[in-house]
Amino acid sequence: MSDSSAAAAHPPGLAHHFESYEQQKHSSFLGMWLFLVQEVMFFGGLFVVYVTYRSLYGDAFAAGSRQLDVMIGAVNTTVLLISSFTMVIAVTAAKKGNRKWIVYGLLLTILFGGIFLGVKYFEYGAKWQHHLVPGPYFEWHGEGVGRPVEIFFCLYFAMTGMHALHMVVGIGIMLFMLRPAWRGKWTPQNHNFVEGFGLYWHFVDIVWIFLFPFLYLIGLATH
Amino acid sequence: MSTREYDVAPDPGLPKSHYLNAAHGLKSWLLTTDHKRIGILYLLSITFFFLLGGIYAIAIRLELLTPAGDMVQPDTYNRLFTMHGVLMIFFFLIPSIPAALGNFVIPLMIGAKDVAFPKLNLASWYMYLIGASLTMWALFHGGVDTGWTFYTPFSTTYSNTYVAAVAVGIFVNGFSGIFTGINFMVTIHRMRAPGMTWFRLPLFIWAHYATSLIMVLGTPVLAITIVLVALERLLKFGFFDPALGGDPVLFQHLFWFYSHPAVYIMILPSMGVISEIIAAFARKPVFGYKFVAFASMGIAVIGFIVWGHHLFVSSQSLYAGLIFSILTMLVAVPSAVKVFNWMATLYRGSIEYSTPMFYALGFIGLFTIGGLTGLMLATTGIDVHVHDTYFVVAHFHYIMVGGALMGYLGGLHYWWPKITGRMYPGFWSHLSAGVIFLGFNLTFFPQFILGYLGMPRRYHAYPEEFQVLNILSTAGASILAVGYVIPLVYFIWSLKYGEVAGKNPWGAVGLEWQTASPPPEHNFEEIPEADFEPYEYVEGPPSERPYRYSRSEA
Amino acid sequence: MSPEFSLFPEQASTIASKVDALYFFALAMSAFFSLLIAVVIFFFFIRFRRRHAGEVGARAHGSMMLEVVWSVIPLVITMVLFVWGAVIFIEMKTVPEDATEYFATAKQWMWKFQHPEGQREINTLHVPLGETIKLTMTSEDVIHSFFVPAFRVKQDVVPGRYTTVWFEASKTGRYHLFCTEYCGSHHSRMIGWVTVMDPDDYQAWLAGGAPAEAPKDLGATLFEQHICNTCHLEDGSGRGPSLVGIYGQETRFTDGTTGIRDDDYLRQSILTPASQVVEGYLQIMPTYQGQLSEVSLLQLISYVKSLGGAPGAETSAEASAESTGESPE
Amino acid sequence: MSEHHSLKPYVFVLVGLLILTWVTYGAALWDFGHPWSDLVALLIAMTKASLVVVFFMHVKGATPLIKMAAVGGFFWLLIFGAFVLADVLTRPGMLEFL
Ligand code: HEA
Ligand code: HEA
Ligand code: HEC
Ligand code: CUA
Ligand SMILES: [Cu+2]
Repeated sequence: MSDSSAAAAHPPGLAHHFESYEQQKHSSFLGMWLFLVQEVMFFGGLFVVYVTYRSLYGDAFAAGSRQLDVMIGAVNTTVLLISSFTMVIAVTAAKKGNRKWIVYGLLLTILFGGIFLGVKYFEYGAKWQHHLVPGPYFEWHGEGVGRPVEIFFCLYFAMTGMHALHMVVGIGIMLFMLRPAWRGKWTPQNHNFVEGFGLYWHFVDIVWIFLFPFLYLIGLATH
Repeated sequence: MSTREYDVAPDPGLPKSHYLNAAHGLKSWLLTTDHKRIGILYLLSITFFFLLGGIYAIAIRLELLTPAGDMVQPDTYNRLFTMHGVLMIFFFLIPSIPAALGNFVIPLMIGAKDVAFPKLNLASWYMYLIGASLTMWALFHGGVDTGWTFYTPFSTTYSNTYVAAVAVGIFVNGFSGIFTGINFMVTIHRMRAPGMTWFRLPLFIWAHYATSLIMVLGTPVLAITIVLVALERLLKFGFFDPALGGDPVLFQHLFWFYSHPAVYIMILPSMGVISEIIAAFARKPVFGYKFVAFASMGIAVIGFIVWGHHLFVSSQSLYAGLIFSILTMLVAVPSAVKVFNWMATLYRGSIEYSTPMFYALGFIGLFTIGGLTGLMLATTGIDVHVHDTYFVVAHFHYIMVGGALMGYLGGLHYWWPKITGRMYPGFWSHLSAGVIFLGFNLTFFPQFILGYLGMPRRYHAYPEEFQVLNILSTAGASILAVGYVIPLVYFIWSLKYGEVAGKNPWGAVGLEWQTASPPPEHNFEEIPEADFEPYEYVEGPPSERPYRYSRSEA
Repeated sequence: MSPEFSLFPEQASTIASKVDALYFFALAMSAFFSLLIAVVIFFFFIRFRRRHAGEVGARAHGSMMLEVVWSVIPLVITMVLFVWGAVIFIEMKTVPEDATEYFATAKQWMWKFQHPEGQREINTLHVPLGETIKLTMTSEDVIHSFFVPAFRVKQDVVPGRYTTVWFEASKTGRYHLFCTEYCGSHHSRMIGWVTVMDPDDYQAWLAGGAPAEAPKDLGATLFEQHICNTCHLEDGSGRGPSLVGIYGQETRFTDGTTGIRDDDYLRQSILTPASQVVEGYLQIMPTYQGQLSEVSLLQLISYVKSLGGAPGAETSAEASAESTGESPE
Repeated sequence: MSEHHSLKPYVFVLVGLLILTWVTYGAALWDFGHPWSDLVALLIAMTKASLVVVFFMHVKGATPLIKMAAVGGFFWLLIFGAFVLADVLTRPGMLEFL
């Protein structure tokens, strides 16, 4: 984040156009939060589509939902929540300037994120085998008609896919963070990047907190 | 005629070192993080797309000269108006004022060295470029024929043009807007110079704050909607095609949730420009400053909950139609507040006849007509008849060309001396403003009549009884084209031959006028302090006018 | 044949003059404000031009009173527009009970109409003067829009659902019919005519056409062909519910929700029966998706409607029932 | 932002989140009827999300501006959804679902 040209008069880690660490910190947090607001609306579009079709095709969505394995979903939710916690470890360590624990925190988060994605990978594979991937391969033999159930799976893949994509990006960024973290780039004065990234990771977690009941649980009570 | 008689102490020449000559070479431009240079990059890009979109418009008008569809094939015509709309909206008007002029002057106006995230700013231009390239790629392969609104299931199932490529192009370009919006909001919150309180901000800044809000809250919805369209098109995911179980009207909700607020992305910055120009050339604080400022915010907020007025006849429920109608009406109030406050600002002003001022007056008149006809469209009982006719086409060109584009040109003429350090010729600029005004009205006024007569839009051929009015419209468009070419020429001319402008050729109040023209690389020699109220014009001969706020000049 | 150049569209329906009255009001209001603003600006522009170089404007910062005035006036005017517009809009969207039902299916790039008496037409529609006509419309492909400028009515025609539009022609003549929702290559050729005839001429025209069966009778045939009658017995003793008298009535589904049996519901019941299963029945009805054309569907539905139901529902059935001597209900 | 960097409060939050995950699972087994089951699930999800936002994302103790941003996004989404549903649920034959 340093700008070489104007760095002369400026303390390290403070970009040339900022007057103080304080200003830089507030700016980067506000920027990050606005980015997350943007993300809320982005996923929000999907949620609105979901809510619309859920109100149009209630039974079919329940039927589609029953095709998902609730246990896997619940375990994965747990894994993801734990990864949020390990992210907190990294951020707290960054505040203290404890570079060892920043790295451990990140590694743990990568680990749990990876487990989550691994499980998702097998879930997707199973859907493929059962012909539940929308499109020409889709086949529906359960109760209800195929079309609305297919829409459920369209949404299932769009929503979880978009979520997984965000996790892949997040894990990628964390891998890049390991080296600077180990080298002690982030200090108690300046660790905006770690904290900002933490916000991102927690946001991705929040998305899943909604996806889990919407996709996995809605069919449990009926039948 | 020189309009600058009061500029008593003309600078001997351009400042020795400024942002344009601070570094040289193509790389220094392509990798710049200087908001002023990025503004220039945007300026060049949007000008290109405006001309391209304009050429499409000319082709449309030529085809419509005769009732028979005799100039181009129907499919070609459909691509013409689609590409015209897509280029003009997404690649010209939405980025026009914010990304080009806003980028340049916002940090100057609030006394900052740069925007909060300079690299993000550059990234936004590259996003724009990538998006534009994808669209151009589709264009070279024949373009798209869905209309700029991409209604499903036509766009997802029936069109056999490069819908997905343009969709991805608009998707990527959307992030350019989001980045700009985030950048502006943080900049305005966090980068203000000492003393620059919220109610000392120029109204241009307020307008951009409101605009950025829309960009951040609205654009992502368009992005995800486009992803769904692409998924449906490429993988047969049935989100919107009824044959796949989807709901086509849902697409319209999602699309207009962004695209209606987007029209305020186009007009609010223009309104900001108008406030600046009117204050500067009437030498008077903007009347009802706070009301004008809050009107911007009001328009942005209310503007988000009126999108259903595009769906009155779409089979949206009657109940929803009525809700959207009444909410749409409410937007008229803050808009009216602005117009009336501008008029009150002129009252007892000291009005200078200058090119930016002519554009500003043109804006007020044409925006009013566009806005009032917008109200007719918002009136459900009338909209049923005129929906998707030329009445709508006339409405939005009045606002977008007569309003937003005039505001953009006004702003360009207003800040051109700041951007380049040079003036443009007075005579030619007055002339072109007049030609544009006349040509514009001749082009689009007949379309109101056509629309009420019932001529549907997006028609390649039309019944004969509509021809007379169409001829008028085409004639107007050719005058309009001439009007747009004139500034193109004299702006380029002025880069080399224009009179040196000096710091503050208009004698305007505002931090951006307190630094050299063109400004130095880091905007100000020393951090300015804003210890003055907005638009504080003080009596006195210009040479000894006590600009209390300008430390360096005092 | 082609109408003369004019600046104002003909009024040929009962609603047209109401729309025009509102339009003129809005127009006058707009013209007033546009002119007012233009004149005032011009006046200020001349009156307050700069007299000498150092001059500045008066230091007026605002006036609460003025702000209130020029907020309230537009608010009031727009509310008048809203209410007046809404009254007309609601009238346009509420089909009168005595309307005769015609059918329209749109496809790229043509209009297909069917009269209650069975006549079919393409791109032209003949209607009798003074009768309230309800068009039930659907599309076979993309969205189209039914627009007759002289009637001031317009309604999108959406695939996968039924939309309706109604009008009562008030003047005989031939009026343009346009498709106003962009629908692909020949959108601009998807135009036709609505011919309004004196009722007597209309009868003569009907008689002159090829004898045709009414949609509901065609529907009755389809009902047998597609073995609907094996499950849906009139007395309700079959595996499916009786369809007699159900139209427009409320029903409960197995998931506890309820719904009104309107056209869209019937269509959904036939195409995707499992999406809403009627309480007390098993989900055994097969889907007819892909087996019935939009036209056949309309006929089946009009047959089901002819079996009676909520008041106002079977109007078209009643009208035609008289001629066949069959009594609804 | 609070200056004592103890992990203890975060452990409590994590435990709370995990408990709520299984609570929502349990609640889903129970049929509250339409649309209540959905609303219960939504309510629990919102509680969980708030926990994450308030504690993990440090909105507790953040500037008012950040608080507004945090709430604003979700609020705007709510408006979006509400107005789309204003159409979908009031189409003929739909109101009965309410
Ligand atoms: C910059 C762009 C822009 C702006 C600012 C607006 C502003 C408005 N628009 Fe427009 N509109 C478009 C661009 C824009 N529009 C486009 C592109 C389309 C077509 C899209 C497509 O289908 O392709 C469209 C379509 C459109 C429709 C749908 C028409 C249809 O398809 O059937 C409607 C309907 O309500 C509408 C209404 C309005 C209203 C009420 C405003 C209001 O904001 C206007 C408010 C302003 C004023 C009211 C004037 C100022 C007030 C006074 C001078 C005071 C006097 C006032 C009173 C006494 C009331 N617009
Ligand atoms: C910012 C937005 C914007 C702008 C500026 C314009 C500008 C113009 N528009 Fe556009 N228009 C739209 C946005 C815009 N339009 C949209 C959104 C649609 C709807 C699309 C859809 O239905 O999907 C539309 C549709 C539309 C139609 C309706 C088509 C149809 O429905 O069938 C028409 C018809 O007259 C039209 C005309 C014009 C004209 C004459 C101009 C003129 O103002 C243009 C003037 C500019 C020029 C003439 C360029 C001048 C320069 C040159 C000529 C350069 C010469 C070249 C070189 C030297 C290389 N437009
Ligand atoms: C195999 C038996 C079977 C056949 C064949 C069948 N149906 Fe049905 N139908 C049912 C059953 C059972 C129900 C109630 C459960 C449900 O709603 O799915 C039903 C429900 C309906 C309903 C909704 C009734 C209500 O009370 O709301 C309609 C309308 C309908 N069918 C029309 C038809 C038509 C038209 C056909 C032929 C094209 C047809 N059905 C063929 C068994 C059948
Ligand atoms: Cu059919 Cu346009
Ligand atoms: Cu709009």
